Amino acid sequence: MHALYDRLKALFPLGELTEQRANLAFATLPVEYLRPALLHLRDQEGYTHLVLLTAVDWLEDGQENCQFQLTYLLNNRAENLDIGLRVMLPREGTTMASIHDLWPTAATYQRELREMFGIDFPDSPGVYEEFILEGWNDIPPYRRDFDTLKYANDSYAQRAGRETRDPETHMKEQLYPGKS
Amino acid sequence: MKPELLKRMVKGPDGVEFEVEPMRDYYCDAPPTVQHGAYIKIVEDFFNWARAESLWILGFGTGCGAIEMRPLMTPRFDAYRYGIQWRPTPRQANLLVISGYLSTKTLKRAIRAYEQMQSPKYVVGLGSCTINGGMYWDSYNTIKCLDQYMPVDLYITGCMPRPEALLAGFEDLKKLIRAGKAEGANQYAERFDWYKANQKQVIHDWDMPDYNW
Amino acid sequence: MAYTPDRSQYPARKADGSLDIDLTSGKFLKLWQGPNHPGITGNMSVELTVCGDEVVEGKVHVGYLHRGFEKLMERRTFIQCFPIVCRICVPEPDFNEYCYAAAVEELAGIEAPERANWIRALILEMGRINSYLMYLGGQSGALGQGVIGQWTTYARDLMLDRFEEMTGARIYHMFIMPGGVRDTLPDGFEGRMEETLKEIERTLKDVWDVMFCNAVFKKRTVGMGVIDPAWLDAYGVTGPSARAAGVAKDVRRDAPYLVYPELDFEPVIGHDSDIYTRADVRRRDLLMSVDLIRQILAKMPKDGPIMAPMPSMLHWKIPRGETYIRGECSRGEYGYYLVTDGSGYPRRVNVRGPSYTHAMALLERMIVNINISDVASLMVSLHTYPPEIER
Amino acid sequence: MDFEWIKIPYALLTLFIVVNFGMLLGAFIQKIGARVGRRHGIPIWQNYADLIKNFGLRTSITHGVMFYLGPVFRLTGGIGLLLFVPTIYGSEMFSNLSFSGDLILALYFVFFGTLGMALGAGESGHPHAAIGISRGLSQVSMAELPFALAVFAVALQYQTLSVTDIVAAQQGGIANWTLFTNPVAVAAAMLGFLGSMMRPPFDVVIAPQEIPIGPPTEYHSSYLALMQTNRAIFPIAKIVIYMNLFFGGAASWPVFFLKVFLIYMVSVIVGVVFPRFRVEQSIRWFLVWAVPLGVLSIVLV
Repeated sequence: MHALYDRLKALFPLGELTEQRANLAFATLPVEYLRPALLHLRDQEGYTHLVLLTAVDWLEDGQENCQFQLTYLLNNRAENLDIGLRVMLPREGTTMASIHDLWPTAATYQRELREMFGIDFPDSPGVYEEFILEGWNDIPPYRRDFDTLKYANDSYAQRAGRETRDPETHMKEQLYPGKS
Repeated sequence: MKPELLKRMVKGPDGVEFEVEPMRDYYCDAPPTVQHGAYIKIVEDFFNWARAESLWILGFGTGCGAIEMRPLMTPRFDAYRYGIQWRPTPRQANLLVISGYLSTKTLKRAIRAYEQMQSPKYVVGLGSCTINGGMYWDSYNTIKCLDQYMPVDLYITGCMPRPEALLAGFEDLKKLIRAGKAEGANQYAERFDWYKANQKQVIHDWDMPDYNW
Repeated sequence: MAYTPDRSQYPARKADGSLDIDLTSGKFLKLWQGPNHPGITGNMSVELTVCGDEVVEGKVHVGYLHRGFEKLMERRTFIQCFPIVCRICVPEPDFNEYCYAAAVEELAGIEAPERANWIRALILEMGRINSYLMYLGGQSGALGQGVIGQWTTYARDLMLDRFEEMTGARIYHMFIMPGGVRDTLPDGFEGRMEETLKEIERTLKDVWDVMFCNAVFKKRTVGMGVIDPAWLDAYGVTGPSARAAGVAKDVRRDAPYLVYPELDFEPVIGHDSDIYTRADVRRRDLLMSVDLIRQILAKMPKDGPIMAPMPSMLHWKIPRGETYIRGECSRGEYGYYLVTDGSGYPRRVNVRGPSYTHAMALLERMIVNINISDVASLMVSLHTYPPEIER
Repeated sequence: MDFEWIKIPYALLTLFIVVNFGMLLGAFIQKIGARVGRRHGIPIWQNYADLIKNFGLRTSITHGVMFYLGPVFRLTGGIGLLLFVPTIYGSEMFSNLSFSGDLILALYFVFFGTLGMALGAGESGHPHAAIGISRGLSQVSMAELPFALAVFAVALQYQTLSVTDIVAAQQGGIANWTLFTNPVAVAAAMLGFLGSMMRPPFDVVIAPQEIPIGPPTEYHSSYLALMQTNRAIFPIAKIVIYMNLFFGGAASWPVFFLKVFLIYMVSVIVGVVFPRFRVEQSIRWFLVWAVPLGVLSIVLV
């Protein structure tokens, strides 16, 4: 993994390598170097399999870090190595270059990201069609500031009689009754 | 609105120009009406017996409960013995089994399928997620109470209900039908405005694709 | 001398490359298959534009089963997530439990005891058999041969009995917990399992005679729906579909997990990459799973702990990190991408189901130029389960 | 020959027997199919319950006049076929309205129902129905071809167009049956029979996994009940023709029941284990296997 990192580091301004397992590592990359890095990995290093493309919302991380993280996870099957390239994007008005010409299947992921996170991929085919939701009228639901419970309570009629207990107090009452 | 949904003039293959208005639902202008049974009680009882003995389920697996429908129709449980059969089109089916949670997208199709079925028709809700949301009580995309949107004759609890529970549930439904108590279609017609208001509150996009049925 | 349609010229293409389809011309017909359609695998729909009997364009619509799991898990503690993950994929739920448990264990630095790993591998192989049996019934059912579905569902019911005595549930087992498994095997389980496996082998022999040797079945499937090996990486094809194209992609061999390094098996591969080969690869894979279960039961340690010591579930916080866990489920590579932020709740969970790539981009690509009659069979042969596309 | 009014109640009696036999036989056949799948299958009276239920539905939607006439035509085809063919040979009561040229009429009636369905299903406006009916017409035409050829061979062989005379010529021992006197024609006709029974491998017309369920997609309530009645009559009526032409007819009801059941079983045994052909595959199959046999049978005569 380190050998690959050193080779990549010579070409691209890669951030620090997070080694999760012997065969899985993550590294952050500036947005403009993503496409050449993916191409390099795919064509030169044998990382031909796009495992997944997804986003993480770091809303609570303070003002300067409040951004989206896009993860492009690539797999080299012959050597059993995975590398995840992370790209940080601002949360508002985000657009991102599409990679559907490298992996056609990425178009599906990008459709989902646009719908669920509001990250726009302007060149991706069919990206503006509704994918999973239909007639959605709120902020994209996978964003951290979307409150699903509040939305559910506002939109749907709940049947009376459902109780929600806090696990901790409930366990305390069950195990040590009488002691608060 | 998508351009193909706007009202416009089109030229047919035979050269005749005509106006189409896709957002208007051509087959659903009239609300359902209350349908009375036969005047003679014994005839109605006889029909009810036949209805109970011949439950045609619409083959619409709306949720995870659909996976237990297959064992239900195969050697171990063999629901055919009780006159329960699949029907692939809503026109011929008279029992809609809502097999689990309904996302709003599916709810729209399920309502359409329900309205296409012929009266008398029955609805069975499978699983706790149709009753009160079950596991998905805080989900933003599934409805919590099925009976707000269509008249439910019977709920079968469980997550997911076992085939034995389904068989028992269908037997109970048969009893209801034989007693003449399963009048969901009439209930739907009587409270049509209430049901429609509930549905409209949940489904924001009523643009239905040009469905085959 | 088969008729091969040439749709390269017709319908004409517009300047931007999309097809020039004028529905009012009367030459094309829009046909919706699903969600209320027996030929669709689960609750999804395919919008077909047909010209005559041939499909010129197909669009897959999903989202009918969306429950927002990835959002729901963000507001549940790590242990509260455990009972809901299995509901993501209905026919083979155990993979969700395993991937989630393994991801949490890795980030929390817990190691599951060895015996738990053996039991996990056993459950995963049992689930794989269930899923394949269901597939065989579906594949023949899509071609109108309903009787195979009856036989295989009967065999699947027997396997569900084994699940039931082991975990107490038929479909959603909730057995593989973070840290280990919930319980040991019941007494006499090996013997009953052996009977079930024998019955499954008998069923498969019948299936071979009636389905795979059937002239009509061959006629409908041989040479149909070929996945070009060049598409494998582009469309992220994994699992039996890739193996039928001659590439031995099998996570159990490529990136061994659980106890697979200690088991003796070779990935099953085929060469023709058509529907028949995909069905045959799955049938042989099923037989291999039967063999693997026998090996697991023979080599399994008979005693030892099944749960690692765990912190208090109520205050369980996992340090910041991210990981990806993959496994070979019956459809291909199944994986969980888990991100934690040091709190008691997952920051982000992403489920990578194999159907996600198979049923969307690949199916839309393959569905063009085939006969309406073959749409159902093609879709089943990709072995797609909609719930894992939209979660 | 004078027309006798008593023939009408007799014919209705035949119809009544055949409807009930068809309903029970249909359920019984389904039970046999279920046994292959290791099930018990539907109760034997299930078809009656379905029929009554469909008549008892309270609402129905019509799509136009032809939509209504479709099932009526189909039922007419079934009943007409039955009534113009002698059901029981030698019985005054159950020879029905047969006359000297009835073979041609019977051939026409076999096709009549499908044509009626084509009109009705076309009116329903459902694309699945339209696709199904175009498949149905092409396949039935192809299945009809070997049957028609075989019928001509038989007609040439016996030098008559009257079903009654053909049956009469086959009496007096099993060796006199067309099955043994002209086996090629029978083979061609039986292949055509497989094609017209709407069972696998030739059931692409109603294939539920592709075009659920083809022509009857939009039919419901009483319309469907009419079609169900026809489904009870029509196969029996068709088998009666086959029985009369090729298998020596039936001289009494028990023989009739037995022979109809056995001929029906031919299509069931083939159907229960086969998947279905695509429509162009089945047409090619008929052209390659059945039609040459039919031609050969005419040449041999």
